[in-house]
Amino acid sequence: MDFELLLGLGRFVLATTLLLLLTVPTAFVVIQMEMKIIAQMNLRFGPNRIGPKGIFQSTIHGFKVLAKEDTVPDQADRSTFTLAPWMVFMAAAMSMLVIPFAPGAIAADFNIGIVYFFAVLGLSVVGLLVAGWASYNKYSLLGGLRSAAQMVSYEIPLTLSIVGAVVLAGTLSFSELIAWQLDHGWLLMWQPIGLGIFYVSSLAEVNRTPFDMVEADSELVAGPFTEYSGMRFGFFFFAEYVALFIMSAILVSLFFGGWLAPWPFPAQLGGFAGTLYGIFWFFLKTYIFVFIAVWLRATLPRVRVDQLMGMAWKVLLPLALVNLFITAIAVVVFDL
Amino acid sequence: MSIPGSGIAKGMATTFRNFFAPKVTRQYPEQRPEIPDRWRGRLDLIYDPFGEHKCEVCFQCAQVCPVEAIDMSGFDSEGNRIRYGMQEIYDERRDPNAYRRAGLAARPMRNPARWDEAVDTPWVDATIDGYGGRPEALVAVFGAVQDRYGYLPERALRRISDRTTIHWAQVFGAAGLGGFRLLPAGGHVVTVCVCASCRFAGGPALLAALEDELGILAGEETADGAFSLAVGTDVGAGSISPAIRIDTLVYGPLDADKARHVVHERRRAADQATAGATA
Amino acid sequence: MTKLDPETRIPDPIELDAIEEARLRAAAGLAPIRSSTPEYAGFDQVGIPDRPPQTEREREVYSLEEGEMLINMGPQHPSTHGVMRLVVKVRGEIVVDIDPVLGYLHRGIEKLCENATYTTVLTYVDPMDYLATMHNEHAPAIAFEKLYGIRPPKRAEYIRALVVELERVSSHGLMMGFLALDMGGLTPILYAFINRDEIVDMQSAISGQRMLFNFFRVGGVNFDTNDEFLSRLGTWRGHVLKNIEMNERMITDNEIFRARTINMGTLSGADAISLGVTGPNLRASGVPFDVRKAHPYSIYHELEFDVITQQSGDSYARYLQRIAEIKQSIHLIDQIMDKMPHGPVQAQVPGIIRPKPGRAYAAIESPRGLYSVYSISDGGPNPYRFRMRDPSFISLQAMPKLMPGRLVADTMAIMASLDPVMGGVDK
Amino acid sequence: MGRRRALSTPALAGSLVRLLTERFGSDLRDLGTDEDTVEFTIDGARNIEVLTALRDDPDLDFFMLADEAAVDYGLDAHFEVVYHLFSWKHPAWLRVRARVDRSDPRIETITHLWEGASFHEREMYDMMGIVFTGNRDLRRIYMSPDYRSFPQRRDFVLPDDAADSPAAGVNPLERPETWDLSRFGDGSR
Repeated sequence: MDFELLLGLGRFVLATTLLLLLTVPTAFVVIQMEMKIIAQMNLRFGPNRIGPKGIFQSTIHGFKVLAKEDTVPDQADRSTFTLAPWMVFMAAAMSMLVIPFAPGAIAADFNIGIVYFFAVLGLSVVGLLVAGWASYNKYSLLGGLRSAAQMVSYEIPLTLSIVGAVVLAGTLSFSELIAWQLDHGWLLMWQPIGLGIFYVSSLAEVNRTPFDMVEADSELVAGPFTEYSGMRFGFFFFAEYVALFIMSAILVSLFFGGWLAPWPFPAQLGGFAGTLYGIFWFFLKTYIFVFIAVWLRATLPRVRVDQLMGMAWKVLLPLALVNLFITAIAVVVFDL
Repeated sequence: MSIPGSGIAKGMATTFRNFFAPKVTRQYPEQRPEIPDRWRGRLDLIYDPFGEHKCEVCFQCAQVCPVEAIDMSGFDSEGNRIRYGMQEIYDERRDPNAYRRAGLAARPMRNPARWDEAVDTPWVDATIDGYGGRPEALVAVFGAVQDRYGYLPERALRRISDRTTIHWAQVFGAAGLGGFRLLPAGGHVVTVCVCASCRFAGGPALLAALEDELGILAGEETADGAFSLAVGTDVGAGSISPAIRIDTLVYGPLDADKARHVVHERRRAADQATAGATA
Repeated sequence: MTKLDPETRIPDPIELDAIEEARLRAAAGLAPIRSSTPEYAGFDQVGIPDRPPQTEREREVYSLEEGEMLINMGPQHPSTHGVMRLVVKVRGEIVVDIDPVLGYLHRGIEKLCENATYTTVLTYVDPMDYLATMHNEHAPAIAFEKLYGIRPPKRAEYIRALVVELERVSSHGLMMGFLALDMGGLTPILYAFINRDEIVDMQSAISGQRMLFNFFRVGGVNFDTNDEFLSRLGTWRGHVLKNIEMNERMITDNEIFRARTINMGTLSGADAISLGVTGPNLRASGVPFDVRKAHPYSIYHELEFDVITQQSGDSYARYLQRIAEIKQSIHLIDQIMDKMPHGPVQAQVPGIIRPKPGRAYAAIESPRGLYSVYSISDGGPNPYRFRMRDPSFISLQAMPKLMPGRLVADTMAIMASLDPVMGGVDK
Repeated sequence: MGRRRALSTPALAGSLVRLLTERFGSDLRDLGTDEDTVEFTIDGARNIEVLTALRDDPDLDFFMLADEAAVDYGLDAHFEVVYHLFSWKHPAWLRVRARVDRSDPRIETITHLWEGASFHEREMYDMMGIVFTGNRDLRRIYMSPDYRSFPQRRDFVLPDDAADSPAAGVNPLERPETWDLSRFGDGSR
């Protein structure tokens, strides 16, 4: 067998394993951030008992979820009910493959990474819909249908908002996009409207407040997750927070220069140190956006489902099209 | 509203400022709340220096509880199990039900005699009315009833409660406090007080003397049934300790000889009465 | 007991109960309970009562057309404000009809009070509207004083008004939080509880309890003010407006909040009067009816205040009305503290009160509206009839009026803007 | 503090009393004034007529139904449905007591006058067993739909297990039949 192929395969398996392993601590960190930051903003202390400053609270929650009884409703569709959490979790985990953590630290540097990312992320809606349908519960069903409507609607402005960036950079690969940003400055400055649309849509895409229609605890109890318990619920929960991390990471890669350091620092270094340097800046920027998402959750009420859909179709989509139009004209006129 | 988004920005600013603001949560076990002086929420059950419960099952707390939340049971000075509360909660309700569910015939009450005792209701009514039917006369009415029946039949107590509109709980509680008997018993009951002050003042010596005098131990009855000896903490005569009580009369302060004398006198009076009756 | 064939397996206790129940129902001539066997299973039938409709209205709510389904919101639901069930008939996400089902918290307080002495009645009414406990005691106290023919001392009246207005501030403050919480805002409720906790501490300093105060007596109040209470009141007064303002910054101008409340659940003044809606909800619809002004009780005729009203009658107006009333109540508290006379706090009243036979009606303005007590005495130690009219019970009737055509998401938002408390609704 | 200090209201209520006598004349029975209440008794059958007049008459203008309650005056007496009304024009609550026969407890609903009476009437039906003819929604509101008793009637005794034990109704407060109410009787009901 070809040694090159074997090496590539081995590298792929290793990277996938590492990423799968990475999802769990990522979820723990994001959940811990959510608990602690919202508490602080509510003038509470938040978890502060388990571990120093309570940092192991979310870990303990993870183990608690493992130990809980796993129930399946009497009349639920057992096979799909069991499958749904996996679908959602795998959608989140698979999209981690293309995240450019640092130079040389990308699991799979596809030349169509951006397309792959949006294709895979869209899979989670199938899981949510199936979960809602299989639970034999009206709240779940309504939640599942809401999630389908919401995520399908928001994928359109979400995708269109970065077409401008793609047209500018002329590539669909994350690493090449970052390389373009190294030369021309962060896309933040080139595509401010695109950034705005992308941020709003990405919040809706990962069901974060103020767009958390799917769970909507004061209306639909817990949406599609109502009947889930134990580790199955844990998978949904993890997937949700991993998705938040991923969305922030993609936002950073697309508009905030990915692993590139901001101005006073050298943008990137070479060699192994350069990888660590890139990872540091990447994670710093990503977690800033996670913080902002949590901050939004602590502040805002939820919009209503019709307002949410109206916003997608009446505001964001036309805006994204205008943005694309302007970008295209600019590219042609100024020959960027 | 001027600029769209300004309202959201205001909220965001507030939460961000509060992110760094001092927190208001009380860290409970380390940081105790300030309990107001008038706090009414604390219940204490305290032991006396002898390790005995200070609670004497007087039911006063249960009586004053406006929502009748307190059910309590214990033993009265004569060792009878007494209980305060909604009666059906315990025996009367639970037991027959439990039997019925098990498919058995419902058992009779544990102590049916107490409910079947004959009471001369018109006489009780007349007695109450004779005292004006007023709450202050409760003890006097009890005395009259005990004189007639030798103890306070429950039927009579209920009649008193109905007639005077004093709450049943209060009537029952008052009956349990003094030297009144709630069960029929033979002869005179001699109660030696063993409360804290009487113990210091020599209550145990009195008890020993009386045991010797009557020839019985505490809790027993003499062979002729004229006397029974008991210990109790409800004599309520701290100022004249050590004290004993014969039926409802309290004697004190006594030493061993005086106690013997009192009991002897009482026995002589009883004998004389018997002799007079036979003559 | 049902005879069991010894050949068959021994059924488990739950099954035995079902057999017994079926037998009893058959004997009573009732329809058998629907089993959960698959031929009955179907989304559409869950929630429909297993008996023929009793009234016209019930038939209307529970008969479904093509494409409609029933959702049970409650009795266990994250945001029903207690144990209440709303049967919501929806077509997709659009609410077609709504039927409040009550009684999950029914404790028979009226019946209990008829068996309690006049003094102990004041403890039974505490857990009615548990966010306005002082108000619950106020109306019976006034009614019994009318029956017995006494007046509490002046200072007692002022202390009553003081604690009652404090309670109003805490209750309205919580409403701001609950309204935001039912729309998914996590934070305002916690800011509201900071304010409430201070008030509760204050009230426990004066009455000795945090929630069920048992503070009012027939002919006065239990305790006079003490230093602890006054110092807490002073501290609280110093920063309460800042606290309320902090919560307002979170909610009032928020675009999402406004989009979800303006023109939502609009109730016209005439409708509100007809439906018996009172209190801030009625005033938000533009009707200046406030019992404190319309029919002054206690010492409200000595205080200066105006009846605040809003015009639009929607959820947002109800919210603004609450904030305006909080500020008004704080203003009233200032006046009360200025004018508070010295003197006793309790009139001479015997332990067991036996008023002369008669009737008395006392109405007060609770944070949810007109709360009234109608008490009849037959000369005995307990009221012959004790009737309470709770405002949130009546306000709930507006729900079937407000909801049709709105979305499921609005159900809770509109209900929270009416601010019912289930302890009062179910008595 | 002194006993029953007269309020200023009865003086003001005088005009209301005059108005009522003018309008209804002999229909009113037991017209009386209290500290801050004017009350009269009517026949149950006439409630719609009287309440409509009270609501729609521009001089009376009792636009708000403050309360609607039922009272049971005992086995050998009658029910009473009590309406409390409010008007801006008169500084007194108006209490209208409508008598309902206990053997046939029926009275017209007032939900067409005030929609909000619906819950009051459902509660009265549930607790007292008074039937409001014309109410579209006369269901039980607090008790479960299969409940068969009317708990706030005076003759209601808890069907408790204790009732068949020798200790039936241990708490005398729960046994109305043991009450000796004769000494309270003074013709008030």
